[in-house]
Amino acid sequence: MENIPQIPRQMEPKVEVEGSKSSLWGQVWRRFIKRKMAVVGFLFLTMIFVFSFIGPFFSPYTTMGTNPINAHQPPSSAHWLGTDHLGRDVLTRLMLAGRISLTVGLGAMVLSVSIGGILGILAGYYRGIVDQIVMRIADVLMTLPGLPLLFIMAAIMSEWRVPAEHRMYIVMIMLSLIGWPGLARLIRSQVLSLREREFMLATDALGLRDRRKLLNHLLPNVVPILIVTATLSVGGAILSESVLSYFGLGVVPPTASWGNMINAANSLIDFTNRPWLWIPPGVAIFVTVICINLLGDGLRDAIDPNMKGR
Amino acid sequence: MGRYILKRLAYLIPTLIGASILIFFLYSLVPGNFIDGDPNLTAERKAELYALYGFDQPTIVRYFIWMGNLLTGDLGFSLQFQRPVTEVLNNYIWSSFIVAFASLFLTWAIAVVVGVISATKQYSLYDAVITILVFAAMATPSFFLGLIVIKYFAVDLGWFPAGGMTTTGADYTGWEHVKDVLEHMILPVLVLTMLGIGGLTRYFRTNMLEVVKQDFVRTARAKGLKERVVIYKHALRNALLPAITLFSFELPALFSGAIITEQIFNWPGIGAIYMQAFTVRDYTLLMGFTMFIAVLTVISNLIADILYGLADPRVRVK
Amino acid sequence: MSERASVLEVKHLSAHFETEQGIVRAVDDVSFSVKEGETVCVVGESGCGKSVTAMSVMGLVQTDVKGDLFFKGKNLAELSRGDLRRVRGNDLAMIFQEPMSSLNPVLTIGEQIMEPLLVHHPYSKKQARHKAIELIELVGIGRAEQIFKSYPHQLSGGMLQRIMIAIALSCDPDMLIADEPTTALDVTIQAQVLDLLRTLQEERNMSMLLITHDLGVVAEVADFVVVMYAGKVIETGTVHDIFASPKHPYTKGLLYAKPVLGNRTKKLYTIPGQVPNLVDLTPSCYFHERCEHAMDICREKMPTLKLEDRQHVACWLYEKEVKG
Amino acid sequence: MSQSPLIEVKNLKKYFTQKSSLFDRKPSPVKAVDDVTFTIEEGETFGLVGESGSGKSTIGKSLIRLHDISEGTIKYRGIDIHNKSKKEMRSLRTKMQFVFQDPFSSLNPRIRIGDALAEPLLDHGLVTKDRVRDKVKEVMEICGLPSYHIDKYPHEFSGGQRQRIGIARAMVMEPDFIVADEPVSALDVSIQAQIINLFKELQEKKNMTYLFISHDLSVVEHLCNKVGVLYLGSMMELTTRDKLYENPLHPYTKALLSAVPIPDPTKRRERIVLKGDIPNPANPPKGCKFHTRCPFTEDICLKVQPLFKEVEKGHYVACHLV
Repeated sequence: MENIPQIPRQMEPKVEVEGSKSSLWGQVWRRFIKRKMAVVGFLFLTMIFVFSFIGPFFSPYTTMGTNPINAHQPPSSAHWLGTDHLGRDVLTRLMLAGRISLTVGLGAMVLSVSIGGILGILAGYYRGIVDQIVMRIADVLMTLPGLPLLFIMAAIMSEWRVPAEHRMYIVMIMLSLIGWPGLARLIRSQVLSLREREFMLATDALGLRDRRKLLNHLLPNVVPILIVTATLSVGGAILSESVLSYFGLGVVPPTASWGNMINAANSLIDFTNRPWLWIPPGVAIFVTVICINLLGDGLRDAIDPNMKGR
Repeated sequence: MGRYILKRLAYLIPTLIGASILIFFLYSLVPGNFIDGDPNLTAERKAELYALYGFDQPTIVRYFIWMGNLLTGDLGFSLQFQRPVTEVLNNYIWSSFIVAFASLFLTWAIAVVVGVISATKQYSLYDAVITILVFAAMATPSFFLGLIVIKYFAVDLGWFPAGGMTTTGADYTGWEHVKDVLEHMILPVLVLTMLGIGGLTRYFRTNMLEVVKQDFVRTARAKGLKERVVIYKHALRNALLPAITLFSFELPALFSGAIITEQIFNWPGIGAIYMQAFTVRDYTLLMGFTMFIAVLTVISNLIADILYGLADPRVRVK
Repeated sequence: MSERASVLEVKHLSAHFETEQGIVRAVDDVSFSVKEGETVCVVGESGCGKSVTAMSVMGLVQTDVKGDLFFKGKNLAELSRGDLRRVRGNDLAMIFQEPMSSLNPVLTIGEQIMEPLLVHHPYSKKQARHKAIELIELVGIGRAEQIFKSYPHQLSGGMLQRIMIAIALSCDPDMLIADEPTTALDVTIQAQVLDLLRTLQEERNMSMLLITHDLGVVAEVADFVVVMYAGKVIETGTVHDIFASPKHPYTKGLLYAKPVLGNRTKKLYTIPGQVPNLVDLTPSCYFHERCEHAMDICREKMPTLKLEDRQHVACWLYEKEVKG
Repeated sequence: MSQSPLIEVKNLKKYFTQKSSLFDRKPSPVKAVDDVTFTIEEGETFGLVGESGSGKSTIGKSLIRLHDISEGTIKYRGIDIHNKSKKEMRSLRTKMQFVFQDPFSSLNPRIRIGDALAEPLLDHGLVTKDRVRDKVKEVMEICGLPSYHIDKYPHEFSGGQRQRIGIARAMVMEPDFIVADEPVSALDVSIQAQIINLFKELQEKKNMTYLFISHDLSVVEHLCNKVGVLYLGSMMELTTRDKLYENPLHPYTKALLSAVPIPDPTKRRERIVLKGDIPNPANPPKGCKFHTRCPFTEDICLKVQPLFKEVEKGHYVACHLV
């Protein structure tokens, strides 16, 4: 040990100066771009949104204008997707229906994620009685079979004589009442595991107030999971809305939704000879939900690479 | 062990009571009533029937009567069928059961094989195709899939009957009858399987990918075992372990009937009966059935824990 | 040390991994050899490539590995998957750092010990069972019958590592690779396991490749030492030479950074800065940023292992043309 | 000597009860900390040494009330911190802090380090908003972190740098007592040396008092001036650093010291290799807990738990034979 200089020259570590790229969401975006399937999903989804929300302005046909003379026309240059039993242009109705289905999907998501998220965070953070109550309610709600519960709510709400165009808000409420327990349970388990992480123990050691612990420390770590769960739940909500509307319990005519458009398949002739009436809305749902799932999956990998594929 | 199960059973009681309260009061809020629905009943006749079935009692009292009967196993009397609910259930549940059981078996068999293989062949073309199919299966609206299947396989190609359980009019017996039912089952089972296969395949694939990364799989390879043994003995056994709880959650689905698919294929299962009962507001049948499913769900949760405990030595052996 | 045949010769071993940030050269042109009955320690800090080197020898790395691995005459790098499998767990065995997670939680201990026996030898189940019980006793665990039937979660870390050793020694291998075998163990248990490894090695004249970051363990167990930094070998020599007269500044730094029982210093010698990022490293001596002897040549050209007295060192301080 | 010691721990006990699971009857509580008593003077570095299951981490966390205790008292400057209300405790928090072991999970990945360091100051109202950024830069420089890193996220730092951030966070409110729970065990040797030197510098500059928890006896020898040796929740030996390392009395301490591998091949000495494994903390051995592994066990050790007595001046041992 003889020739070791005792006081080493204190070397200045290499300076890596890449400030901008360091922002978290910049990183997420860079990882997201690499997931081709998710990007494709995202592009298709924007196309569907444009098709539904902006499409109708370009369509020559008025929305509600019925003229029975040219009813049941097969797809032609005038009506790309033919006309229905009231002579309305199916393509335009498909666009309008898209608006409703997408809005219901998003609305139901926002409601169920906010109810489920808030209750989940409170249950996970405060534990004790809060946790017991929330979880007990969630358990009871989850023991009941989903669909029957939807039928019951639809029947109860039908009595409120809600005008057709407001029916979709009812459907949103119904879907969120079914959706929130699952989300609450998921968020709660996430918060419980976060709470054990050392950086949360550090906030206890620092004596920070609850408000700051929740908002500055817990929430930013729950947000990524919320975003992914929210995205994926939109798909689920759209599917459920279409089931309800198909059975005449969700959005009811004359308001169009992809679900109740497929209802046209109930008459035997339309079912066999006029597939252009009920197949396009079904395909629209299918494509939209696939894109949402691809987007959600891509988001999950981009936001938190080591999050288990729930 | 017994003590634990008793504790868990006691733990379930409040959930079940909560469910029963929720079910009873939700149904009581539903507008309309079986008796009012029948146009050719005179006013007094209706009043008589109200008294007979106790509808004139306040809701709370009716709840306790219903609960009382429930505890003795009597689910009440179906107005529509004029028979005890249990009898109606027993009559229709089994036709739902055979379809649900067949599709459950198919879904799980395919999902395990496909999921595990696509996990071992990650980033291969096979895996990519499977992932897309999984996404597709998870994005299909159930009733639409039914319609499409009927349109092409039954109507256009005419390979299979479009609906119902037996060919109308032909009263086959014995083996002929079974063959006839089987033929009618094909399309509904196909639809139910396609609906369930997506999520389950992804579940097994993710589980397998998780396990293959573990240290003990590397140890198995270091022992010089064949890759096949490493994957299908060491990794698979650990990947399937959590699936046991998932399998027990399928229990209620076996009996609750697939309301939508049965409706589309007008398959005379309990699901279709539920829908029908709903339209005529036969509350006793509706409540009886919903409570039955709630009880099944709660029991299946318990079975899931116990099965997992038996399967996983880390829980079974202290 | 009489000139004994070398059991393992690693020649220009390289393992590169494609990552999102670029190609990580985890192991870059590493060469060393292990003689019969000798313990070679590969030492270095985390990220220096010592574990990847060990895993590459065993063929357990999921990326393409270049270079030759002569083990008892056969080049493992060229063996077919089947032949390599017949060597693994038989003539060449390995134990790992985390005993708690290295055993299958749902299979009994006995079953996991018998596996290599049944795969590599024509043992009947009964014979394998008997041999397994013998092995459990060999590694110093009492109540072997009961342990045979128990599950990994019922045993402590120390006992599980002994079971791993039992499994590794089941087919009487010529060489044992131990990847940080005692890092996860408490110090008193570590002493037991190191003792066990040394006695078993002497009894069976088995050569051992031990991977560690703890210089105390190296001094305790090693005959020959290979020091690695950022994927490259920077110094090799016998354990006495390396500890008595370390040549490479990094080796010196490592030796004097660790507080040693019994000789207290006021302030620990520290190697400033941290390990460079292994992605897109320009040809240079990778230690030049942290080395106080760094010269210009160190920043431009990569030094190669040169013989200096009885040790090999890769450092421009010792290159002939620079010193002259 | 100030009148009362900075930290006074008397008969500290902490029992964890496990939930009854599917198959075990009545799970016995785990005695993580079983009647431990010691004091820490101002400016002292108290070393707490022990293997896994010894309860050293639990004691560390109890000292700053990161969790509650089952029995006993913990006093900070005479104040019994475990029967203070949450509000009163909050103000005490500024006086004592904690450094965690794992640099990767002790920092919130979603918050820039500048904000993470400023937050406690703002939340306790110690510094006004406009001056907080300079105070943060100052504490970063003291801890060897160039202040231009202030707006970066934790994932942009190496393990060693993150540990410096953890220390800066503990220092920012200028406490006078820090519990460091194995702060260097997760780091490589060269980085470990940097952090150990930092701890020493901070102590000299700020007259800090440390509880330094570690399983590495050579690091403890370097840093601490008083050392307690724990085994299965009980204190085996407690004395000054010099006495412990030069004249260990308890067989367990002797075995621990002899088990540490010395990085010098010429010193390959005969060592005391303890037999058996560390017992399960859920049901520790009767009498002296160490008797199952002690080479000098006598029958008294099997029956009676030895008293923790002062065998020599300032040298406490819990062993019948000493």
